[in-house]
Amino acid sequence: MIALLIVLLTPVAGALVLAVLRPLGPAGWLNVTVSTITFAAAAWLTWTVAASGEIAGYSFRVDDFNVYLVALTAFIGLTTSIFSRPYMRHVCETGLTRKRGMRIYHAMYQAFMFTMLLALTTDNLGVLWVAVEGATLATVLLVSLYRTPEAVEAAWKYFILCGVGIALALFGTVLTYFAAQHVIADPSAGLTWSTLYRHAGHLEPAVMRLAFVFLLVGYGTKVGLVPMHQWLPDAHSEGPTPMSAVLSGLLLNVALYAVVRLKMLVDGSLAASDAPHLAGYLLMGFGMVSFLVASLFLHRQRDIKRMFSYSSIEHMGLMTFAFGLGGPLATFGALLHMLVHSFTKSAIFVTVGHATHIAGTQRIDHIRGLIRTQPAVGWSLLIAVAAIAGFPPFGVFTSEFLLLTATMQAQPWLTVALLGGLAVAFAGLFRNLHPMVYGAAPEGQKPVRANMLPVAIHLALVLWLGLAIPGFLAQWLDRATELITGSHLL
Amino acid sequence: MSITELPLLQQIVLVLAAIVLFTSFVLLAQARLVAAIHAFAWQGALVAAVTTVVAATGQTPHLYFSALLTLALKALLIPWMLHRLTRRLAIDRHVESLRRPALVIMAAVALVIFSYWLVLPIVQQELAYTRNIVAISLAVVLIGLLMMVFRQQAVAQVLGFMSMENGLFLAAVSATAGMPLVVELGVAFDVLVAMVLFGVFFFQIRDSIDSLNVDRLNRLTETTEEDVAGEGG
Amino acid sequence: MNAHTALAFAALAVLLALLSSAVSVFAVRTPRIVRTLALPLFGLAGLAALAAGLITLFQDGVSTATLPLGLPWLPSRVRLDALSGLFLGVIGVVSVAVGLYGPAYVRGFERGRDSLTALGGFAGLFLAGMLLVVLADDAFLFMVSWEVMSLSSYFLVAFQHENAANRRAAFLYLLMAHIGGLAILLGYGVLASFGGGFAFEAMRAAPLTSGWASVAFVLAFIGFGMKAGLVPLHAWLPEAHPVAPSHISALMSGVMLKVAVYGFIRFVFDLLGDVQWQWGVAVLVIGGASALIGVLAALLQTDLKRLLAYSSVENLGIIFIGLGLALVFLGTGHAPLGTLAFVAALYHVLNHALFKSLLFLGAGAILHSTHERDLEQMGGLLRRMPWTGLFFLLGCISISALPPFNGFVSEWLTFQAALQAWQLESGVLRSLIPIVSAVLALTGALVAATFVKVYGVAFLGQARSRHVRRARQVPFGMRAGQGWLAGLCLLFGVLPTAVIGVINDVPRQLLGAGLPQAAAHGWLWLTPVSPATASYSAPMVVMLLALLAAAALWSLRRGAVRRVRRCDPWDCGFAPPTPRMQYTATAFAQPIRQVFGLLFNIEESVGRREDGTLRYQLSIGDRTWGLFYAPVMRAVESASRRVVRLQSGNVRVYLGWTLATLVVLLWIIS
Amino acid sequence: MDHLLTAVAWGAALLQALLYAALAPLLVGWIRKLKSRLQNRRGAPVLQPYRDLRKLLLKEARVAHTASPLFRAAPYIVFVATWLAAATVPLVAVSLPTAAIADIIVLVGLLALARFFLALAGMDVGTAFGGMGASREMLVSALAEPAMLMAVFTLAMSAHSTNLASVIDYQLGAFALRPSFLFALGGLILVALAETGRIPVDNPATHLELTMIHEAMLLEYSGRHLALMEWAAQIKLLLYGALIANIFFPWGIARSFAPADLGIGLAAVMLKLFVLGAALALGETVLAKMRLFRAPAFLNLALLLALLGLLSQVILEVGT
Repeated sequence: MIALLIVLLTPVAGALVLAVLRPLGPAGWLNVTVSTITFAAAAWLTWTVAASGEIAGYSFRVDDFNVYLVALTAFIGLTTSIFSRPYMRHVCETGLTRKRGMRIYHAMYQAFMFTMLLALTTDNLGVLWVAVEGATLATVLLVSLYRTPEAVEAAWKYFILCGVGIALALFGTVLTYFAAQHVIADPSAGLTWSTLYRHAGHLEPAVMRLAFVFLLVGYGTKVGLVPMHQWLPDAHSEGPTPMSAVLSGLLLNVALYAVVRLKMLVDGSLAASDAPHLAGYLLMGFGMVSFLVASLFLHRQRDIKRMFSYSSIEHMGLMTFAFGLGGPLATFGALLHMLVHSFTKSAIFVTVGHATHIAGTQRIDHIRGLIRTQPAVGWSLLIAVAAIAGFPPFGVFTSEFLLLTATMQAQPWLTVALLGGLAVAFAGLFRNLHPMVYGAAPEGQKPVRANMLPVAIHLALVLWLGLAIPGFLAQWLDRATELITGSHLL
Repeated sequence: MSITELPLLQQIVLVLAAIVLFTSFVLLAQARLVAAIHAFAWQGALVAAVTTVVAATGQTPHLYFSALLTLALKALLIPWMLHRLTRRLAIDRHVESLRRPALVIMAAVALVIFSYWLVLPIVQQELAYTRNIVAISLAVVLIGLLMMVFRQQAVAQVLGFMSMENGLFLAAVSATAGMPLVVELGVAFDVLVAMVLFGVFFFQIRDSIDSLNVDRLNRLTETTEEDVAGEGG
Repeated sequence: MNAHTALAFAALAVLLALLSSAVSVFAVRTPRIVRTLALPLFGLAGLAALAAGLITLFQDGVSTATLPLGLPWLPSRVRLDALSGLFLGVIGVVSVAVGLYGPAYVRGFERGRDSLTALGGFAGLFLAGMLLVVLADDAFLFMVSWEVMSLSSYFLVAFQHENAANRRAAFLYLLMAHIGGLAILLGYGVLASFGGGFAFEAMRAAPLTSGWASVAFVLAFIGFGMKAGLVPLHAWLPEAHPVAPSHISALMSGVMLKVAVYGFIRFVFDLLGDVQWQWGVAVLVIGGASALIGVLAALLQTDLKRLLAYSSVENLGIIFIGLGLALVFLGTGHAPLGTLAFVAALYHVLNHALFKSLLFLGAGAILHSTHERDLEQMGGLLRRMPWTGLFFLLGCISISALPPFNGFVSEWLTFQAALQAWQLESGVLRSLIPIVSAVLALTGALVAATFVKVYGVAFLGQARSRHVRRARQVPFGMRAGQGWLAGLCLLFGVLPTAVIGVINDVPRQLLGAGLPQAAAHGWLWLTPVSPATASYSAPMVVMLLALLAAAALWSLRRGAVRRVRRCDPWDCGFAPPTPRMQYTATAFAQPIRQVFGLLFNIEESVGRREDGTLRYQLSIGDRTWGLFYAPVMRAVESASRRVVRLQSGNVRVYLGWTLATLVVLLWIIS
Repeated sequence: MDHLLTAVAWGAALLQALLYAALAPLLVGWIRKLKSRLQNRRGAPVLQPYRDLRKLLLKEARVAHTASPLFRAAPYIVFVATWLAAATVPLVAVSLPTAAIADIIVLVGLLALARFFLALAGMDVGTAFGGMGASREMLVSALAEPAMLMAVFTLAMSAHSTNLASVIDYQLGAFALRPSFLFALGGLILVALAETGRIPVDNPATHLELTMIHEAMLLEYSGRHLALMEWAAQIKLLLYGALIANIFFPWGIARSFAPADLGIGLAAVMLKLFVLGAALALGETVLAKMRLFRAPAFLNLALLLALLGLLSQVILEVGT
């Protein structure tokens, strides 16, 4: 419990301090420190949970499923903060933003971390909603940090679309509460997920179906499911790169986490009804559509960060599909994919940040010959993209392998669509990547001071997961799988 | 069931809910911005009223508090902020009439029927009137969304957004006798922050495209080859 | 000397390969290290692999082990049986040659701007990947190492990425490798979902309906065929192989394609189990098409390495003809004949690995000393680089399937297998197979023409350009690498019975029977079916050739006539011939281009340069591109063009989408 | 196998090989003589080829400056390969060890080896004509080889053997009038014409630069090198003659090494070759050489005949 409190309170304190801290240098360091403490606490929390089962109380609930995401979130938050310190200083030097902007940036960074962790650890659907909405509010200012017309536009679209989506999610929550009222005596517990899950069988199917549609559309907007995804590329491409990294690496995961939790409820309530797998089918449909559409989007990209945000949509679609497919194998694969995708994608965004600084632009057709200009950046971009494209020996391949296997057992004919989508996405990524990394360097491109440590760590982890899944992680993911699907894989 | 069998207070709730629905039609059709803001304020007040009535019927005292909260926030604070903004943005004389209003209104009506049709299968409730309230609030939410789709003016879009929130409140209080207090506070806080941020954005948008017409925010797109939108950095 | 020593050697090979790629990291500081340490380690790895393969083949045991890798419920297992052993040997032989050849060759790159780290590092990974593919005993490890192989070879293709051709080739290669890999994965998936598990044992036990078996076969054929460069999936091969550094091209053409063949054999003959003759027909047809189109395309090329790449397509076609025959015979229940065809295919696998690597190394030697890949610029190299010339000649003879060299033996065996078609019941097959063998014959003759052109234009005659005239001998290491392979070519040609005796373990373990009668009449006589049917005694042919030649020399080089006077060429008494008057490679191919033109889209144009001299332009396009590739690309393009309309940029439209989605979903659920 | 490896057998094989070398010029001389007679010329005596060979062998050899070692090695390889190929074709007697060493596919391979070096030698000096000859030779062979193999396969499919001895035994054993053999014979004759450079594909008598194929490759040769090349060509002609004669009309060939049988065999084969030569001479007088690009049509006809032979074997003679 104490660990949990530290995990939650450190970012809050950090946010408050950073909001008032004027000098820039210390702020960056403080940001790193706070993230480090958070990560340490998260590690402690993880250890506690792994040792002595789930922690519950004060409308918080940390079980194997979300503690794994807590650890992931804290870790990505740490590495990204390490990357963002020199990066944002460089941004400041280029004059894209002022001191005040930097204060907002640091404060909001921690605030965002807080909302993420809150959303993950809370047991109350209402608080979950509040936290996710809070995440939107915390990041929307970051998107418009640079004040360029594009940035403002992106922020507005982000704000409006996610606001609406979230509002719909709230309606879904209200409906859930409405259904719960007649099942659960104590109204104050009517939004407590664990209680609801216990009584899921008695929740009225008709209401829960309605509720789930609203929740799916609402949180799905945040996940970036097609056709509610339009905010995502804009926000990713216009915000500062560290923010893109955490958005892609964390926010989408958390939103998907919410969807999965609610799916568990709805499955419980619909189990007896005529369409027991409704939620699963909806998820599969959304996932498949998002996956295919996004992979097609990859072919017509002019902006490097937009391209990778579409690849995020593609992978979220894949995970959504897998969770919808259900079954231990698919769920295990989806959890693993969440992990490796976050690692790889945030590594990619970090590298892309350096690349854009080298070239001075995000336009793909102006970024050339990275390997010549700065081999470290060029090679890591190349390898990271190979990893995200699902090439062994990287972890993404492992998870995609599991997903394909599961699909082949459940819905053989969908496998073809998946493989086609993978091939198309791969072609889209590499046809844009090739001219950027290879070839002669255009004059005027100079190497920048780049901190490739986070990238190295992330890629190393992904490589490790690709070669062999360590036993404890396998056990852990398996417990999470059991939590979600109710059956073991190992 | 016929309305005559209901106790008076619930009849009142139904009446108020009907008027809320009406106000959101007004919001949808209202051309003048300031008038729309007024309509929104009235809607907020009505929701607050519904809350009070429900509080009076049931044994949920904290609803009084949330009624107060709603009144303060939705009927007074936010409209006031919108007023100030419109004045400072010098658009308080702004008039924006819908294209093909008849069609839009028809769509809204269709949405109302649709939402009623949706809640029909809900049978478990001993009192069917809550179900109908849900239908009403669902309709309010959908109409709010519809308004955001059809209004090009940023402030108008915000109004639509807020009226969606009203619909949510209505559902929360009338159908479920209020959410847990933590949640209500959180929601209220979020709405407030959102409103502040909207204010900030109005100015940012005006600075960037010196207009508040959201249709002009179309740089970020993949569609056309020649435009080089989306290259910030 | 039990089975586990073999496995130990294999492990040693993998470790050495990884080590060689690890040490290349230091090449960032000191490029020399690739030459002095990484490539020797590479050669040692090859040696270890060769040892492992030979040990396995000589005492045909099966040994397995489990690695600390893989999925929690599917620990990666490796298995070393005769088939793996054979291919380990193939990989090893060529790697040894590369280890000898590479150091001197990469010296040329040390002054270049491309980092040798990539070259050495990915070469090591490439080798390790291939070794692991051959060793893998479960689909997961197989796929991982398979894709490691593809990915690292892709980086090697993109090594000199400053010229656009390499980039384009690398992209095309990686894309098709990826698609092929997905097809293979799907094929394994079919087996796994029936056999319940991705371990190969489970797959062997999989109770497949014939329909699903055919599905799996088709998937595997597409996947492995794409890697093996079978027509029409060969488009990447002639692009990718030439642009890689030559010792890598040797590995890719000589070994990687064989790994694809290994995958096919493992999948179809081992995992899939009972085969159907219809598959054999498909393989026969595709193999024949590849052989013919490959050799014709090769004949029309003027870029030496590109020509060799196309001839790889042709040779893989021959291998698959053999495999197709094997499938047909096995599918119709003629096990001994199936074994014969199978052995023929394996023999050709060995041979092609040898002579194609040899030829690529030779091309590399030419490139090294003249910086020239274009035949039209070469000429007279035999007198400037005699050793390379000699080894290249041996390679040309071997690949042209001329006795007494190794290429001939495998083609002879294939013919023998085809000629047993009379034993088949179905008349259709009985008439189809001889037609395929006629295609094989035509291919053989065209190959001879191709390599007469190559050798005659490159090594004979007079130099056609100044830098070629300045060519000189390549260092000893490079010559040693070629000599090793050339010697083996001759050896495999002269002692077929011994080689078959070694290969025999593979069919014995895989199909349950070897070729008992092949060497029944002593090592002198190769009698695949029976002495009455056909017999070939390579040693005696060599011996008699040598004897007769000696006799002729002895009888003619005596007395006054021994003297040979040097003089100008006569050339029917025309003006003294200049290098420009020689037949060019294009001119050499012209008659055949006329005859077989319609298989390609050929554009000829004769114009005048500024100075009034005639200029002749010729472009030879591959028809398969327009038939198979362009439509797919167009489809994807137009689909994405349609899809991006979603991102119209108007927020109200986006909200409209949300509303619409919501309404539709609500509609659906109620 | 081993019953073949007796000293007697080897002796017979050696004799036969020498017989090939000895008889080859005679056949050519006979054909030339007959041709000139048919063209109302007196013509050179039948033994003229021997004289030419002797003359060439005694002359000194000239080699161009630009020639490489391969140029001087080629004649020996060509001659030896052709000779060995010939030695594997039963001329007088079957069941010779040489026939077991190499079956008919090896025979084709050896001829291909000879051709390979012939073409290389043509390109070696670096003159225009050499390259031209090599290019055309390879085209012709590329089209002729499959036709030949198809024809051979037709026999092999019926005889269930690619061993010439076994094929001939089979013929002698169970002779029947097979459509497949007729087609194969036609195909093989056309191939033989093309491969030995006779009219209508090539003209051995011409040195008209633009029409020659085989001669173009020999342009730079002189002295003993030229002699070997010419001799090899003559042996090749005899080889094809013997092949056609003994496979399709096997009567009289010796099946044992008894002197009487051998005598009969020799007489028989002489007679057959005599007739074949006459036929060839006649054909060459009435036909004209065709343009190079008509040659493919000619050879495709050969291929077609061989293919028809094969198909009729499959369709009409099932079970044989």
